[in-house]
Formats: sequence, structure tokens, C-alpha cells
Amino acid sequence: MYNYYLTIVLAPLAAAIVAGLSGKQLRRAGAHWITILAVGLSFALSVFVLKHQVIDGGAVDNFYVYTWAVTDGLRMEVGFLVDRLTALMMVVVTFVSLMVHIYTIGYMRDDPGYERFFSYISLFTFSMLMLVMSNNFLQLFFGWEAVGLVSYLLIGFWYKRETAIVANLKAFLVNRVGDFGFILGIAAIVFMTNSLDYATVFASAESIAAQDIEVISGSPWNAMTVICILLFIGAMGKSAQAPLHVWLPDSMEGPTPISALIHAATMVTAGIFMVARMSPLYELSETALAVVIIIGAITAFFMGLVGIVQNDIKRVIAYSTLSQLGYMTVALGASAYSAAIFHLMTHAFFKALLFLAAGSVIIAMHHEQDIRKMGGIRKYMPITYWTALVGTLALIGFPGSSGFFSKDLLIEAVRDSHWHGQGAVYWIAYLSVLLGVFVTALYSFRLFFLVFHGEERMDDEIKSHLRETPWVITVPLVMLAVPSAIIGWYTVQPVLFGNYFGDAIAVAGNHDVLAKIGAGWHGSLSLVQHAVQTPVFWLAAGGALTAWFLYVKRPDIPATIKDKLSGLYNLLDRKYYFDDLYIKGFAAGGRAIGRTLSEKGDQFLIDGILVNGTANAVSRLAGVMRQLQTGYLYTYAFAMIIGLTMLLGWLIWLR
Amino acid sequence: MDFSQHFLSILIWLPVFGGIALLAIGDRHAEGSGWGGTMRVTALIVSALTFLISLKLYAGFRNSIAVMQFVERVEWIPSLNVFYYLGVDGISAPLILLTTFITPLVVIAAWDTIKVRPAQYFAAFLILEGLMIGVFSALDGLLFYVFWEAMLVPMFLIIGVWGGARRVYATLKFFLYTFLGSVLMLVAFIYLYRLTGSFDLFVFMEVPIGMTAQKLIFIAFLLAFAVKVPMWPVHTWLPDAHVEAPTGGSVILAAIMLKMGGYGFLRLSLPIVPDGSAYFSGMMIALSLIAIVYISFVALMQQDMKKLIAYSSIAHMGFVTLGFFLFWWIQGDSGAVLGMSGGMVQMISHGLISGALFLCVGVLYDRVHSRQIADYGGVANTMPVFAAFMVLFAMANAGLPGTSGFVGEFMVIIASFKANFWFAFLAATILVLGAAYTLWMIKRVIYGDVANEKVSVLKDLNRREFIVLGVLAVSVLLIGLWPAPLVDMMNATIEHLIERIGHSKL
Amino acid sequence: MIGLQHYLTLAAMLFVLSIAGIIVNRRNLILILMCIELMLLAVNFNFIAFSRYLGDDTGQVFVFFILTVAAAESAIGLAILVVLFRNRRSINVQELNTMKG
Amino acid sequence: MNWMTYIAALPEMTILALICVVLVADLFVDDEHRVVTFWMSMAALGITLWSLLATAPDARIVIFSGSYVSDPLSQVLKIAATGFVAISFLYARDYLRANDIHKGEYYVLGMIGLLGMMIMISANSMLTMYLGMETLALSQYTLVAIDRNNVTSAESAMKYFVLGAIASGALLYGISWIYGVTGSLEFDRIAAAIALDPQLNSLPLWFGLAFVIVGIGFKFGAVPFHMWLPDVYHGARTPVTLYIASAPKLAALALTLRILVDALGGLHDVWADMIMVIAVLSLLVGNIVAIAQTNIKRMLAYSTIAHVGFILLAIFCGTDEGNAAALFYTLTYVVAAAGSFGIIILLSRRGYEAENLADFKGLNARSPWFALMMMFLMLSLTGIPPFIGFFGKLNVIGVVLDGNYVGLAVLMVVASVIGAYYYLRVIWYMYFEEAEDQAVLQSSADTRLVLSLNGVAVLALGIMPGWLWVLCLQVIG
Repeated sequence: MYNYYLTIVLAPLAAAIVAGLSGKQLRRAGAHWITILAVGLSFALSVFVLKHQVIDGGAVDNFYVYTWAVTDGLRMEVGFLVDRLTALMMVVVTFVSLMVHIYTIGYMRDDPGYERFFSYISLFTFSMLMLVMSNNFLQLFFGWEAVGLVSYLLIGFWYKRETAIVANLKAFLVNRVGDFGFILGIAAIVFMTNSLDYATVFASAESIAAQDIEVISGSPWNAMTVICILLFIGAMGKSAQAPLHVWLPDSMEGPTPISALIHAATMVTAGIFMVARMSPLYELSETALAVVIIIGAITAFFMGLVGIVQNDIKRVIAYSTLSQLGYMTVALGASAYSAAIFHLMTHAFFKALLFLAAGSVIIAMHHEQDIRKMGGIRKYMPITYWTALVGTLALIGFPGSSGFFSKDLLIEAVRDSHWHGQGAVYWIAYLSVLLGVFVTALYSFRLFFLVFHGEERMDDEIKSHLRETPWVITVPLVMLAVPSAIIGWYTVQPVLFGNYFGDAIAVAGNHDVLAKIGAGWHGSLSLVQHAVQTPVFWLAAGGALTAWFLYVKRPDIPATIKDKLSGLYNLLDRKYYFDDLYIKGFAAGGRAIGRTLSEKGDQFLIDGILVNGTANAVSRLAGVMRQLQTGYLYTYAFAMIIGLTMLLGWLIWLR
Repeated sequence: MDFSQHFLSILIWLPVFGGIALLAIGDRHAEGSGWGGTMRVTALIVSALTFLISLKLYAGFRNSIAVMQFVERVEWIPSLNVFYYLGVDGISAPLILLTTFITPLVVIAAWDTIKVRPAQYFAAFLILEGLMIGVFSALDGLLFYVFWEAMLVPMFLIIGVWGGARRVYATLKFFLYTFLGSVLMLVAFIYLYRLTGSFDLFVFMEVPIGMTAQKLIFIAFLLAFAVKVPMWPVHTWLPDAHVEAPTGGSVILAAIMLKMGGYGFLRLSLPIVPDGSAYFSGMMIALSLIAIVYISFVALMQQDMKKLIAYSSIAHMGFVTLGFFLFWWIQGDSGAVLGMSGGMVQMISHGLISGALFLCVGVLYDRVHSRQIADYGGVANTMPVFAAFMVLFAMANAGLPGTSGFVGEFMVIIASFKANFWFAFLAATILVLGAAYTLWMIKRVIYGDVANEKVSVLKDLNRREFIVLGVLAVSVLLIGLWPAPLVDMMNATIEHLIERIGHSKL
Repeated sequence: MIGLQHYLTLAAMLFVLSIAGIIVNRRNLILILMCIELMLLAVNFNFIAFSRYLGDDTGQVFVFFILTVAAAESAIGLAILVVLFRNRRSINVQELNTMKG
Repeated sequence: MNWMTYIAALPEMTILALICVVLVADLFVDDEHRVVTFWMSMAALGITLWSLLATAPDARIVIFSGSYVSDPLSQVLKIAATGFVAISFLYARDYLRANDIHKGEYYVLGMIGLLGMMIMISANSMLTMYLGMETLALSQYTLVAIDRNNVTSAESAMKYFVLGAIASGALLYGISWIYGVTGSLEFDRIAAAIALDPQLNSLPLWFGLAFVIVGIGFKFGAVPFHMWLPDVYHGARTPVTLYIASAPKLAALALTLRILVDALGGLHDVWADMIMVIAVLSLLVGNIVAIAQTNIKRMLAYSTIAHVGFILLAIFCGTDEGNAAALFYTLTYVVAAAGSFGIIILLSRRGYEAENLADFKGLNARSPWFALMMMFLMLSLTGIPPFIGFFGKLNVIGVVLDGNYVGLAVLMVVASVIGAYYYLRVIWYMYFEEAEDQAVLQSSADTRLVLSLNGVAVLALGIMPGWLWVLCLQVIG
């Protein structure tokens, strides 16, 4: 298998390098063919790996490729850990990536940076694979930052746009704040175990949990809690959990394909994956899990609300992504790691689908993204319409769709996670995910109706050549619609209850909510049949109907609501003033500090007073002292006599 | 004769005499053939030859042992018991390789950008190279000091003759700052000489010294090295020197001269006065952390690219000193070596990265004749290849894994966590701040729409510039992806050093 | 009875007098030259007194040398004075300050 | 008694005789062929040098009934002095010719001065010392005034004369007291007397000592007895300044060593502190005031004062090694000083004194080689290795640290950092500034050659300083 793994990882890298360096020599076609072939190869092999892992029950592979550096007994190496979790992620990543590659041919057809784009997304595929296949924290961090880099490059892909380059800087810095915690977490792990290797660290998890770290001297905190929270800060940055979520909506400045690939399907889920991967650690710190679940819950509900008031087609989906990531995080917090990963997978499909559909619409609309200028597109773009519908239904969890299984069971899991106690933590988490369903349905269908139904609000010029997009775009849509619709039905049982992940994910006995649910499991069909009995179903339906009523039946109402609840509206419209806080608060504050230190500290105090001050003092002294050299003979003589008398005086009195 | 006996001497004197030869050739052949003139070619040949020879340093270097290698020891001043005593170990060898590696690049970079007295320019650099190699390989206190001081002169001239508008102020500041620092080191040396009757560094390391004396000696060394590194608050010469220096000057200054300070700490302060170092280690760590945080904020607000990079150098060098002085604070058995090798790796990598960044600024300066960030914007539109390089080096400067910039910082942060959570916390702020100031500059210079007509007519890299930056890019990535060779080179030495400073000399 | 200390005191007084003369006088260079002579005279007094007191003649030998040298010295002094006067038509000490600082 | 012992004084006799020859011969040389006088004087100096080498004693010989001594120290100092006088003659020639003051007197007086120095160097009694001193001083007064039509030279000559007279008066007065207390004039007998009767080591003797130190301080130009130095350096024509700045420093060193060490070594703990005070003052005043100078001759004058501080601090330690360091420092300093004034002369031409710092602007463009030489000299004066000046400082700081005067050592290095500024300013003018006048340097080949050798010497000596240090230790020990 060793060579397969290497090929999976290196093929995209090689393609990226070739496409990137060769530049114009190899034509546009050359660029996309080589990258698509490479990613296709990785996908094929990943599928093979998955099969090997799942069907053939192949053993977990954990080996090192090469030693990065060894010093002070700390081995820093690069290696792969491939188990069922990894395999699943590999398939998801390579599949979505492949779809996006194909889709890009159409989407970026007439963009000057064509080759560059393909090189970037292949590079991304490589980085993401490095991340998920890593078997140690160093490589994890490498992949972690590498995907951040590619994301930075791709958000700023259209670097002429001021908004784009602001957004990518913002994205990178916010992610760096997360990584700041992440690297401290890694440092803490090394401090505890003097190792970076997953296996070694997990093995000594118990002993870590038994120790304390004195972050603030005098108040020892449990080492495991510290580590887990520090690591989770990293996850918050990467998976855009509040309050580090601000970069994701802005990241929509990038081309749509990467919004689908990076900012919906794969990179943003790295945090979820990481926590799941670290489950052996998190299981040992309920405090950390509580933090995780609360953060997740807040993100899930409140970001969903913001989605309702957005008018940019991509931003709506972006906020829905935030909300869905919140769901996954909640699942992690409830120790339902499998559920989180399961939702991650389904979400990857239907959210990528939605983004690509949105992209298809955007192309058709000639890069018009404001949904208020759309409407009634349905009859122009049937394929896009139907695939988008599938995606939306999956998103709101329509019974039978992939989203249904993942979300419904995720919520059940949260409901049953009583070990969080019956206190605030539990209820905040449970209610948020519950109400979140309604919100999700509302904004999803608002978007859907505003875009595809209702009157046609776009101007005639655009309308005149509004038509279905070419096959390179629609084929990926269909290819993604299929799994979005059905994959849940078949995979839910094994993934959630069939101990699919085996040892990859560890759950403490009293945390194992899925087992409890699994006890009452009667197969996908019965779940679908009983869907109507769950509050989830009715909330979703309610949301959908509300959307229908507001945006199809009575399009005039929203305006009045907006006026009535202007306070709330502004709060949402301004995204809870997070951006203002960060830009006016931190960014400006940092610059102010910098200016002060630079002017008062360096220029005034050190340079002005200490350095040049001394120099000037000396030269001024010189100016004064040369006055003593009056040029008059008698002064000179007098000086000599002074000297003489000093000597004599010293002799007579001081000795 | 057997050259391997005089290997280091060749490394030192080949460039020096090459430089003298250049002075003899003079500018008469400045223009001449398409080659760009006899003396340019000579300069290139000499520096390249030096580099090729120095490769033997890597090839013939035995990683496993901590003792000095390629040793040469001849009487120099018998009456003062001074020896011409050279040798390298795992600490100095990488730095010498860095020196011989950077100098040819500087020569190429200056190929036809230097118009006034090119011969003297190249000569200054070659002589400087030789003297710097001398500093790194001298094992006799006086010899070390001779190289250390003599080094100032070429740099003084480089900044003063080929520098910018305020070059005189900058170069005098540079010279007097460093001179003040190093004369006190001289006093310390003489004191030790009077104590031991020898200038041999290893004798210095063996001789027991009282606590008070150790403190004073440490202070004396500290002044010399802190100025060179430079550490807060004796750093203010650096921005001025960098801004005014010609590109090559900035590169050498940032890439190699700053490393002298770090090297001095390892070669002299720690082993000669371990107890003094222990006594002051807290202060040193504090200063390093101040450098990292304070200077990063200062860098954020710079309007001049060179100033910004200069400040970022100070901040990054903070990691070096931090890593070096963690030893006394580490809890548990391991971590000291990690911190120290982290500091060393940081020195090498910073040498490459800051050098590369200064070269990038030089590329822009040659075209637009401005270092002000405000005068640029949207360079990527007209210079895509250059933009790619600059972004790469910026990312390296921001410590992106996979580039050399990450390696040292990672090691030092991890080591400092073993000492104290807050050390690591403050050190790790470089992740955010470093990215902030570097990428903000990138945003304002590289990205965006074409800012003005100057930018709109920019020509992309020519072959010469491409080679220089390309070579650096490769090396940055190489170290980033596989630092093992570098780390292995110094492991044994550093372990030995740690073991040595573990014992009190009182 | 007049003893050694009286001679020494006298010599000291002469010495101080001569120095005072050099410092206080701000008019005439000639006076300075005379003061110098006076100073040497004080020295001679000392020597003679001491040699008489010690009963050792070298002191007096020294005095002869001093007298000779003093003559040469004043000759050169006057020569310089002449040069000075030729150049600036004045021997005023207070104008002798073109070089200072 | 054996006349052959008087061979030891052969050099003095030789030069005296040759002076007379040159003096007479010069009468028959007209101004066009004045260079003949030059060559004759050079020949005279050559012969003297030969006689010095011929009579080099391996032990201490005392003749003229104890008033003249010839020992290795005196030999070294005399050889050096002769050499430097020769060098200054060479540097001076073209300048004098160009400025119509090419008179035989310069050379004759210069050689008479040399004779005075030799006498001082070999003096073994107060009387000899005084005579030598006056011989030197009188010839120097005259040399300063050699340009009869120059106001400033006349003025500085007058200042020099008056102050010098006061100084020698004070010295004599001190000598008279020492004579009175110890009853002797010969150094060794004075020392013996003090050693014999500790009672003598009391106020009267110290009283004399103080006056003697005034004389010494004046000869060296140590603060506060330095005031003549800037004006004389400034006012005198550059060749004369060169002369005064070079060889006589050796004589002053001899004066100090002979009197303070040979004669009054027993009073070390008394004079040490006095010397220390004036040395420190010289260090500070010299270095600081030099910064404010715009005239390079004045600047070098103040730098001389600063260097004297170093020399005196070495003597202050009172050890043999200290004295050796002082000797080493003086020798090396004089090499650099002679070279620097040589360059100034080189830059000057008919009717044009290149005595302002600004005149050095852009020298690198006009003559890279001599700019390089000047840089060497300046760096040597600054004390940057590998130039010889550094080793001088190294030794002095060493002996100071031997006495555990760490504070002094720090003071010395800090002072030299301050000093670095004005030396660097010369380099800065030569290299960083554009030339103001583009006139080509004209001077004869031999001058250029020797000047180059002089410049290279500070580097060569710096690379191989060992033998000189050994020599100094030997002649002192």
C-alpha cells in the first residue's frame, strides 16, 4: 500500500508544480488535463484504499516516510496513518476535488489565471491529503498551515480586487490566531509526552489527564483540558467557529469553485476532522467537550440567523456552512464523533453541490451575485434548478436525503448527551441545534425561492442570454446531486452504528450516545417513516413553508418585517458587529500600539534620548571645552599653574 | 603542499586576497566585454570558488563528534601567547557555509546595479567575506577579536560609500554602536588573558572564574553581542543601517553579520561564563520576548520596506537568543538542546530569508528607486514571477511550515513551553504578528490593481535576478522540508555545549 | 642668623612673583621674557643655597649652565619677538589669539 | 682611565660634528640647490644611524662621571628618533621647496634637535637632562618660527617659547629641590639616596616632584599642561608640526622614564596618582575636544593629547611591563602620526595648506592609494585591529588590568570609542564625500614610496607585532 499512499499524495503535488511552473508553455488544456488526471488518479486510489480498509478489512497502516529532523530525543517525522477515518476523508476530499477540477474548466474558461488556478487547487488537494493522512502533529500542522496558504492564495486569486486581497489577508490572520493556540497545544503535548507521534501520545493520554499544568502560577489546570482547548482554538480558526468565524463569509471573494472545495467541503472541516482524530484526548476532558459543544451550538444557531438577511447568493451559503460546521462541532462536543464525521461527509456533498449550483447561476447571470436581482431562473436552467433543489432538501434534512440522516441523528445524539448534565450546557446545545433546523430551512428556501421562483428581477440584457451552463459544469452538479440524495440511506447504518471507525475514534463508555441510539435502530427505512414524529421534521417543514409564504406568496411582507424589527435586522445585517470589533478594535489597536512603540519608544526614547542624545551631549561638551582654549598666553600659563597647584595641594592635604 | 591542512585558511584568505586583487584591477575594466568586465568576473570566480571549496566543509564534516575539526594552530604572537588557531564545529560550520553561500549571490545581485567604483564595491564584499569566515572559525580570543573588529571597516565603507541619502549618519551609528559594544569585549578578553596567560578560547572555557567576574564578563560580552544580534533596546542602529545600505550591504548585514551576535553567545558567553549566563538568563529571555513582541508591533507600522524587514529581523533574532538562554529554565530533562538547535536553525534560515527579502526589495528599488510601500501596489500585475518569489519569501518570513522559517520557530516555541507557558505564549505571538506585518506589506506592494505608472512599466525579473532568487527559494524550501542534515550537523556540538554549561565554573 | 629656609623662601617668592608676572601682565611680551629670567633666577637661588648647605659644588656648576642656557633662551625669545613684531607691528599679549579653540 | 669607554657617546659626537659640517656647507649652497643640504643631512643621519648600530651596547654603560648612560633603551630610542627625523626631512623637502622656505636651517635645526633628544635619551643626571631638553626645545622654538613672514607661526612660536620656558623653569625648580633633598643630580645616586634613607621620602622631595611632573607633563602635552600643543601644531608649518609631533615624543618618554622611574622610582606610589589624574584628563579632554575641530592639524594635536593619556597610564602602573607598553605605544603612535602629517604635506602644495578636514573630501577619487594609506593610519590611531595601534592599546589595557584598575580600562576603551568618531570622520570625508578640488597630488617618487611604506607599516606591524613587543620588554627589563 505504501506506494499507493505516496502516489495519492504526490500526484496532485506533481501536477500542481508542473502546472504552476511551466506556466504558459503547456497550454490551458495541458494544465487542466494534467491536474485532473492526477487528482483522478488519487481519487481512484483513495477509493481502492477505502475498499481495502472497509471491505477487505485491511489493517491500519501507520508508518513513517522520512525523518524531518531529530534532536534532543524528539523525533520530528513525516508519515502516514491510514485507517477507516482517513480513508473516508481521502475519498471525500479527492472526490469533491475532482468534481471541482472538472467544474473549473467551465467556470474559469476565460480567466487569464487559468493555469495558476489549477495549480493552486491541485496543491490544495495535496495539502489536504497531507493533513488527513498525517500520523503526527508536526505533519498535521504542516497540512493545517498549507491548506491555509492555498486558501489565502485562492481567496486572493483575483488580486486586482481590493475586497479580495483584504479578505485573504483577513482569512490568513484569523486562521493564524487559531494556529497560535494550535501550536501551543502541540507544544503542550510535547511538554507532556516529548513526542509528536499520534500513537505515542494517545497511549500516554491517561497519564496526561492525571497531570496538571500551571498556566497561571498557583492555579493548576488539568493538562488534558489545557491541551484540548488549545488544540480546539486551532479548530475554531480553521473550521470558522465563533468568534473566529469572520473570515469565512469574506472568503467568498474567491472564485466559486474554491468556495465549494475549500470553504465548504474540505478545508473548513479540517477542524472537525482534527477533533475527531484527537477523540482519545478529548474523551478525557469533559470541560473541553463542554467548551466545544457550547462554541458549536452558538455558531450553529446564530450564524444561521445571519444567513436569513444576506442577499449575496454565495454569502447565504457561506453562513449556512458556518451553521452546519457548528452542527458538526456540537456533535463533537457530544462525543458523537462518528455523527460529526458523517455529517461532514454528507455536508461535503450537498454543500459543494449548492455552491457549484450557485456558481452555475452566477455564470449564467454574468457574475451577478445579488439574489434580489434574480428570480424565476428555474425555467432557464432546469438542471441547475433540480440539482439545487436536491442540495437544498439535503441541507434542511428532508427525510431520506443524505442530510436527513446525518442531521437527524446528530440532533438525537445531542439530545441524549445527558452526561453534560441537565444544566445550561446541555440545553443551550440541544435548543440551538433544534431551532437551528427551522432557521436552516428558512434561509435555504428563501435563497431557493428568490433565485429560482417568483418574478424575474434581472435586467433584460442579462435575461437575453440566460441559459443552462455547459456540460463541464452540469455534469459535476449531477455527479454531486446523486450522493447528496442517496448516500445517507446506505452509509448511515455502518458509519454511525456499525463501529465503522473501529479504533480510529475512541468514545468513553458513559459518553457513547450513539450506542444508545443504535440500540433502537431499525434501519434507514424506519427512520424515514418515523421522521414525521420528530420535532426536527416539523421545524424544517415550518421553515420551508415560512420561506414559501414570505418570498413566493407575499413578497411584500419581508420589507415590513425588516422595518418592524429594524434593531434585530441591523444586528444580523452587521453580523453581530464582529467585524467592527476586529477591524476597529484589534487591527486598529495593533497599529496604534505599533505607532506608539515606534515613535515614543524607538525614535524618541532609545534613539532620540539615549543614542543621539549622548552623541549630541558629547559634541556639545566638546564645544564648551574648546572655549577653555582661549588663545591667550596667560590663560595657558594660568592653566599650567592651576595644574601645578592642584598637584601641590593634593600632595600637601590629601596625603 | 597539502591543502587540507590549511583548509580554513584558504577559505579566509582566498576572498581577502581576491579582494585585494580587485582593488589592483580597479575600475579600468569595469565595462569592457559583454561579460561585464574583468573585475566583475574575477569577483564572481573568487566568491564562487570559495563556495565550492567550502562545500568540503559539509562533505568532510563529521557530525558525530563535538570536537573542533579542520583545526589549524600556528604561533602568531609568541610574546602574547597568541595563536593563529582555527577550527570549526557544528555551530560554526553551518554559519561559514551560509557565508560562502550568500556572498556569490550578493556579487551576482550587484552585477550591473552598482555604477560607482564597482571594483571597490566587490573588493569590499570579498574582503568582508574572508573576515567573517575568520570570525566564525577563530578559536583564539585575540584572533577572534581581530576579525571581529576588522569586519566593521568594509561594512562601514559599503554603507557609507554606496548607501542612500542618510548614509553617513547610518554608517557612523552602525560603527560606533558596534565598536562601543566590542571594546568592552576586548577588556573582558584581556582580563581573561591576564587570568590564564593565554588567549585560547578553550583555556578560557576551562578556567574557573569568580561570580562577580563572571557577571562583569557576561555584561561585557553581552554588550558586544547584543548590539550585533541586535537585541532590544540596542537595536536602533539596524533599521538605519539597513535602510541606507546598498542591497548587498543589507543582505550581508542581515544574513550573516547579525549571526555574529548569536554565534558569540554560543561560542563565548555560555561556555566561558556559564554561571554569569545563568544569573542573567532571565533577563536575556525577557529581552528576547520583548524583542519578539515589541519589535513586531513596531514593524507593523513601518512605511519603508527595508525598515520593515529590518525590524522583522530583530524580532526573528529574538527567537535565537530565546532559544539559547532557555537552558536554565527548562523543567524536566530535555528541551535545552531543542531550544538551542532551534536558535541555530533560526539563524541559518533567517539568513536565507531576510537576505532574499532584501534582494527582493533591491529588485524593486533598482527599477523604481523607492523603498516606500506607498509607492507600490499591484506589482503582481507587471512582475508575476517576482511576485511569486516575494510571496514565497514573505510566507517563509511568516514562518509557514515547509519553509525554513518554520523550523527554528517551531523548535524554539516547543522548547520554551517546557520552560514556561508564557514564554511559549509570547513567542508564539509571532505567528500572528509576523504574518500581519509581512503579509500586510505584501498586500500593499504585490497585490491590488496597478497603483501608478511607475509600476505599470515594471519589467519582470531578468535572468540574473531570477537565478539569485531561485537559488535562495530552493534552499529555503529545502531546509523547510528536510532540516535533518542541518540539525544533525550541530546536534553533537550543542549537546556537548549544554553538557559543558551545565557545570558551574565558580 | 639667616638660614637655608630664608633663601628658599626668597627663591619661592621670586618664583611665584615671576609666574604672577607672566599671568597678570597682559600688555607686553618683553615683561614676560623678563619674568622668565626672574624665574630662572629663583631656581639659581635655590641651587646655590642648597649647594652651600650641602657643601656640594655640583649645584653651583648647574647654576652656570642655567645662566648660559638662559642667555641663549632669551636670545631666541627676543628673536621670535622680533619676527612677531615684524609681522604684526605689535607685541601686545592680548592680540596674540588668532589661534584658539 | 680608558678613553675607549667614551665610544659609547660616539653617536652624539658624530652628529654634532656632522651638524657643523652641514651648517658650514649650507653657507655655500644657493637656494636652487638647497636640496644638496637635504642630501647632506640625510647622509649625516645615515652616518649617525650607522654609528648607533656600531656602538650598540649589550649592557648599561655609564660615562662622563655618571652623567651619561648608554643602554639598550637609549639605543632603541635614538635609532627610532634618528629614523623619524630622517622621515620628516624627506616628507618636508618638497613642501619647503614649494613654499619658498627651503632653507638649510630646517635641516640643521632639526639635527640639533635630534642631538638634544639623544642627550635627553642618554641623560643620567638632571644636568644632562636639562641641557638636552633645552637643546631640543630651543631648536624647536626656532623651527616653529622658521617661516619668518608667517603671522601664525610667529605667534605659535612665541606661545611655545613662553610656555616652554615656564615649564623648564618649573622643572628646574623641582630639580633644585630634589637636589637639595637628595644632595645629588645623578639619577642612580638619587635613587640610591632615597632607598638609603626613607626619611627623604617626604614632603620636600614630593614638592620638587610635583614641579618635575609639570615639566614632564608639558613636554608630553598632557592636560592641563597641553594648551601649547594645539596652537603650535596649528600655527607651525606642516613639516615643522610633523617634526614636533614625531621624534620629540620619544625624548619626552625618555625624560619620563629616566626621571620618574630611574631616579624617583622609589616614589612610585606618590607620583602614580598624579600621573593617573593628568593621564585621565588628557584622555577625556583630548578625545572630546578633538571632535569639535575642523582643522586637521589641531585635531591631530588633540588626538596626540589623548594618546599621551594612554602612554602615561601605562607608566602609571609602574611595572617594567607597563614601561615597555608605554615604549611600544609611543613608537607605534609616532609611526602613525608621522604618516598622517606626511599625507597632509602630500595634499598641500604651493601657497595651499591642506590643513582643513574638508581638504580631504573625495581623496579616494583623487588618489585611491593614498586614501587607503590615510585610512590605515586613521584606523591605526583609532585602535582597530589588525593595525598596530590596536596592539599598543592592547598592551596598555593589559598592564592597567594587571593593576586591577578595571574602571580605568573601561574608561580608556570608552574614550577610544569617542575618539573613533573623529578619525572616522576623516575616512568619511575621503570616501563618502565628493572632491572639492581636483588638483593632482604632486610629489617626488621617494616621498611617495616612503609614505606608502609608512602606511603599509602600520598594517604590517599590526600583523606581526610580536617582535616589537619582545624588543620593548627586553630594553626595559
